[in-house]
Amino acid sequence: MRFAFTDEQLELQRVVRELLGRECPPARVRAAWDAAPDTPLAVWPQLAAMGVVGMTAPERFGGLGLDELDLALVLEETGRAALPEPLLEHTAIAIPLIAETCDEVFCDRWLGAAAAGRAVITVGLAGAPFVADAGRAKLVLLEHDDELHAVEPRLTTLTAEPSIDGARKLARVEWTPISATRVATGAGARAALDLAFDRGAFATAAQLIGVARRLMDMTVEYVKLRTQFGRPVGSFQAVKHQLALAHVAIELARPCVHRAAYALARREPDRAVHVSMAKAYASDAAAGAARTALQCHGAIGYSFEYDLHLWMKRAWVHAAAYGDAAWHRARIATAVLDGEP
Amino acid sequence: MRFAFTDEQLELQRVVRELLGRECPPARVRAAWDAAPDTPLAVWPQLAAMGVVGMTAPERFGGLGLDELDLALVLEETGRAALPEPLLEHTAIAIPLIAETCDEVFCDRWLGAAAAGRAVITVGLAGAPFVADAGRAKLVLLEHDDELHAVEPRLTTLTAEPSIDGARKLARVEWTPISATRVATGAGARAALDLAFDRGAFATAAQLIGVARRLMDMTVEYVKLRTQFGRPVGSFQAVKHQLALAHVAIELARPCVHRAAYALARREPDRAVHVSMAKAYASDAAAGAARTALQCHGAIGYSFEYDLHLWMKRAWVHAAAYGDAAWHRARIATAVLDGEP
Amino acid sequence: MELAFSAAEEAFRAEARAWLRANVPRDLPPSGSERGFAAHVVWEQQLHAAGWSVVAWPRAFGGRDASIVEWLIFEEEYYLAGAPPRVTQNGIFLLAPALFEYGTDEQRARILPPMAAAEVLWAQGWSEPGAGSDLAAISSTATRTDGGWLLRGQKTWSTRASYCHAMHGLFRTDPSAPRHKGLTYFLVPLDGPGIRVNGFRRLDGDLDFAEIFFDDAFVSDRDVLGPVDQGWKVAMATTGSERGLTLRSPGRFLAAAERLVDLYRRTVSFDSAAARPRSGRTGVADAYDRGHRDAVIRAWMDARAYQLLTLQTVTRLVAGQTLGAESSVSKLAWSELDLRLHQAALDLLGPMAELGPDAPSAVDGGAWQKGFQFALAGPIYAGTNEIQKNVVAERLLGLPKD
Amino acid sequence: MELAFSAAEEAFRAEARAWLRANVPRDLPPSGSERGFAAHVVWEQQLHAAGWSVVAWPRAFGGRDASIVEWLIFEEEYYLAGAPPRVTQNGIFLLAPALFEYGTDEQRARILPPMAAAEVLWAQGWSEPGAGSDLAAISSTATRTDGGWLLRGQKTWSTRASYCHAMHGLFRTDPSAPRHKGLTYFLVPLDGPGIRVNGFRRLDGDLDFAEIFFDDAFVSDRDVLGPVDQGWKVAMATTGSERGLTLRSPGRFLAAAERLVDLYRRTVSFDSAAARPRSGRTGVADAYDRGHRDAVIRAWMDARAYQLLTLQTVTRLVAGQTLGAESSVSKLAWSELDLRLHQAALDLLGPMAELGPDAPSAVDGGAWQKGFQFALAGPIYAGTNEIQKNVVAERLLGLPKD
Repeated sequence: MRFAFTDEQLELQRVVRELLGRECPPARVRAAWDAAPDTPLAVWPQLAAMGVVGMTAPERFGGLGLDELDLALVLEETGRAALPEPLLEHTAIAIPLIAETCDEVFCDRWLGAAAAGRAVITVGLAGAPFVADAGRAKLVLLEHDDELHAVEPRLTTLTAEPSIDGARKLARVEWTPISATRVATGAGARAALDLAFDRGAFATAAQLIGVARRLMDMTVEYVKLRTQFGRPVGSFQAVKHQLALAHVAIELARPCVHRAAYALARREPDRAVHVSMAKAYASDAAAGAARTALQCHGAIGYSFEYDLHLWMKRAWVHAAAYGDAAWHRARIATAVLDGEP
Repeated sequence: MRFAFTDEQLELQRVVRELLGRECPPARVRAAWDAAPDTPLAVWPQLAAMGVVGMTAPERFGGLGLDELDLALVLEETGRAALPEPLLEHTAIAIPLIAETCDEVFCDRWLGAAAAGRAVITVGLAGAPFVADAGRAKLVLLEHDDELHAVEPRLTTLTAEPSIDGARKLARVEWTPISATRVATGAGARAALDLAFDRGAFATAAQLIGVARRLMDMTVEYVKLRTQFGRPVGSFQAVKHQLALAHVAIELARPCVHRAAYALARREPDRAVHVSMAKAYASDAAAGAARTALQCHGAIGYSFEYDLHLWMKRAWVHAAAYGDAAWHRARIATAVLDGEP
Repeated sequence: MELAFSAAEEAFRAEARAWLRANVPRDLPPSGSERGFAAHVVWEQQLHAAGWSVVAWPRAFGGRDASIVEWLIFEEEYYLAGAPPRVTQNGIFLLAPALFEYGTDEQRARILPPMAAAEVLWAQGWSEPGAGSDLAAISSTATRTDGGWLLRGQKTWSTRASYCHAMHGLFRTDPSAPRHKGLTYFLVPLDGPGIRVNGFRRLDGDLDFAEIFFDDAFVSDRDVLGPVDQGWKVAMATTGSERGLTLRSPGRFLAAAERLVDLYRRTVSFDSAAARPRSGRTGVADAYDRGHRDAVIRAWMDARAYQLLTLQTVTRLVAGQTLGAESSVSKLAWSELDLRLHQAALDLLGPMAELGPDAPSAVDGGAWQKGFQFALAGPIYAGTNEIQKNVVAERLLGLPKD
Repeated sequence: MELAFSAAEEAFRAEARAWLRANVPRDLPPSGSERGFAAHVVWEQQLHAAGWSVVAWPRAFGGRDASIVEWLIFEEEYYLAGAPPRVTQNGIFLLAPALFEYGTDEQRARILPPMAAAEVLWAQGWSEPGAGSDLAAISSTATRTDGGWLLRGQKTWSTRASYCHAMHGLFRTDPSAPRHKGLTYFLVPLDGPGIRVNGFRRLDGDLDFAEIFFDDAFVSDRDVLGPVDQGWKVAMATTGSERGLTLRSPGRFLAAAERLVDLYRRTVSFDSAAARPRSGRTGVADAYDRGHRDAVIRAWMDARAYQLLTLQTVTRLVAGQTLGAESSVSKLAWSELDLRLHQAALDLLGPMAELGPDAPSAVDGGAWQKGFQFALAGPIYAGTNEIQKNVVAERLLGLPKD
């Protein structure tokens, strides 16, 4: 029993954190808010060069053949940086979904370009009404009646659906499923799509941990400096206790996310329960951290010019994406209370 | 629009409060814990002499012909005193149930004795597995298949079922419904029993307000006196804010209880929603006050010798009686969300 | 106890309802832009022309002498008709009560009618970069000069000040006095020399805040409200009002709760397949919906309970009592319920909740998300909820000061 | 990362499970009475005889040199088998860690074996009437005398002290030193002259607390633990342990969560008609049950999440790191989850919840109500949760002291 990451995994986290600290400051996130949905990605080429974009691709396609345990801390860092680029859909979901589901011809055509970061691939699973970053994708993986379709942009009509998180470029995708777009069917497709959903929920949870920690860091710094009534507001018990509870929630959520990474990497049969634990706790911890962060900041946190809202809005939208906390609790209840596997 | 009690109602409250302050100190409540279930009631004769025990009975039976608006503040005071006597079942439920449902012969036989306090009458409605104070009752009103039965002790077998609130003498009542015990049937009985349940829920809510306020009073006094770290613990924000929130919850619950009293007294068609509002908020406010009171007291509140637990346990058992907060919210949801009357 | 309204009150309600249902504009743009604000001003001028702008004021100032109960009725009908929050509120709800209590006859006659008519728009100028929760830390100053005062310093978080003509707020007139002393309440035109108003955006992107810089801006003696150096007392008349009854009638929350119930009915019936995550089992969706159900009914109940609390308070006010620290109970209640109510709506909307107002698929034009972000300000402004809890603990429960 | 247990660990689990399932007594009375306590001591002596009393201790003292992971496994199996909380815990979990760190070889050899064997029972003596959260306010004194010390003063809230042979606790040896200095840690036999132990009842009526009065009670020099005037440091070794990992392994909560799931399954199937309030509509009962469902699954999840937090901590400890203020995170987590878990059970039981252990109809012998009342102590003892939040804020987040 050793519930910790390897030195290699921690080193990769460190390197990614350094890169994002340098290349993805808040100004970059704000620039993404103002950019059109098809603007080329800014940090992406460097993440690709580092191997991160293709890390989940098999090595024969130029990837690193890594799994969710290797991804977990990387995703936490992208959350911490509020990275406005589709690592979640592309690296955490699409690449493994293609590698495990599609035929050799298809993999040959797409995985090398995806691993190298040349072709962005995004995903629209059933239940998600909009697709993130469809406007800059070379390929959109879409679920339809338990089938997996891979659709090129020329076969889709996109309607922008602006999110309150301006860095998140959502679109409604209209398309017609045809045999040429169908890449997987039957029980295999169904299982692969279930796994893709769980990967999405896990990856979102991992990012939420980073988002929540950044919200806490910003707030702790602020309340140490801000004085009222002649003392730092961080010295008031009312502020301390709110922040302490938010911290406890994050500390409890984080091991759940790591446990979900393990369950996915090891293909454990009760994977869904572990993923739902991760998403439920991470969603609540991040939404709670957002509420606490704003309340402890007071008015300044409520201004658009101050950076806090960039992370608050990311916390809100990701808390709702891939199933919110209540949905995941209901899924666990079905498994545990009704005794179904 | 005048949402306030009359001077007469406030005066009755004052008089009852005075009586209970004198005759029902914590030592009296503790004595009731130690007493057998058939011990004669101690404060009852004085409450009867004052007219309180019979206040809901028609005047021709020696009562005062008063309604729930007159009862509300009296019940709050019995909660404040943790009165260990069955005013709730006897005065708030049984007397009006008999007066409105039973024939003249039956009323003649029982209501005068009940109003004078000579015969205690208690109630067991469907859904309540145990009956309070059956051991000292001369008559038990029991619900069976939408019928109302009035059963004398000789026709029942009682098994004591001790509650954690030792002043509450619960019993399982075994009996056989026979035509001689049946006092009401049909739609009239059904409506009367529904009303009886709502009266029970309202009366419990009203008592809970008094229980919650007493818990707050004891706690506020304690945290003003108790010092730690060289200052009163009541000067710490963590203590202040817990108590402030408990106070807000009580302040919101109290008008709901008064609104329910009005709905019952005026026989409003949406009575059930108002009663459920009262019971839901009062249950949560009292349970919350109990939690806050104990936490702000620290260890001393956890000791049996200190009086706090007498009120905490009353708060817990009454929060669960006649439908807990979640059950009443679900009833309101059925009425409001599903559009049923 | 009598909870029915009088025939006169019911007639008042019927008249208000009829007028509002016929006249409340549909699809007003948000007020946080030059264009949007102008449209809101037009609406409030129309409201005034019909006599509904300040119903509880004397007729002489543009009101209709309505009782406080009638005012509550008006507020209920106003929001039930779907009318928007008042852009004049920092004048009519904040400054006006202080004017009624501390103003001179000349000030009332000069200031109130154009305020009621939405011809002169008023912003509030209290907070400063260093004075938020700790309002008494105000450091902007007013120095005596011929016939008036010269203002120096900075105000911030002044809602709508970019679009307003005047500001009311506190300045330090006696720097040697203790913190709460030596402050004076001024009524300041915003178009004079030495004043710069710099708008900035709030959380939802609307340009709704401003900071205001004073560089020897002149304000005349006739625009001092109340006694010099007694501004704190004047301000407390305003906060008693801001935090309490006048600004936060239950009407807005009752209306929002009804819309939430409507949203619940729409979402449980409409495309639950499209707007919910995948599930192989019906049981999941079912249990999930039940959770929503409880959150929705809690919000509905909270709005009703807050209404009852307010009606009891109003009864006391009508009987001649005054509103004291109880207003902090109200503030804690409405600010928390508003947030829970909007959170329940967002939870119902699931993945649709994140859409902004410009998204073609946004449910109800994105109003729930906007309402949620607005509600988040509730526990912060008008005295943070931490301050309010201190007030409840110290002034209502009698706990010792920190 | 490797979450599977080794073959040796699995073998350890199998052995522990087999022995516990065969030997855990059914229907032990509550330990809060003379008779009940004696029965618990017999059980723990049996546990010791089989080598399961203190698995993580060296064999020389009665343990089996188990690793910390094996200790966690043992705790899981112990509670899953339905075994009761340890009446020896204030010795084996609180005093022993301090003895291992600060004791002399002589003290360890003399004290640990009979402690492990449940032959000498230890109570804790920290709190005083004036020293609760503010533990450094201790005013009981120890004064130098020939070969030892004379104790004067009063301790209180000493759990099980009425039934114990000895007490460990802090006394002031240098009244002139600052608050945290000048305290010394003593090991005190409770049967000597000058000591009076006065038992009193806790919330649930069990006689489980005691106050202890010292009137020039003698304690010998060999019963001083750690250096004179350095008792605070010794005590912190104990609290790090009391508040953290050793006392609160996840085993108890995991077992309680499984029992809660079982209770849920029993209550949704069994006599829902009898144990629920009247309702004319199925919809009400249905929505109500769904609310229970969410509370039950939250409790189950909380226990699992706490287990994961603990496993990460254990991995760090095995890697040689020490447990610092993180133990306050654990304490906040387990104390709150224990309370929510038992509240969920009482909500499931509805009107059956209030039955005491003597009621013939009490579900599971009234264990849920008793567990709830026990859980209420969690946020109070071993450092109130208010103190723990201060620790998290100040020592983990770096916020300034009050």
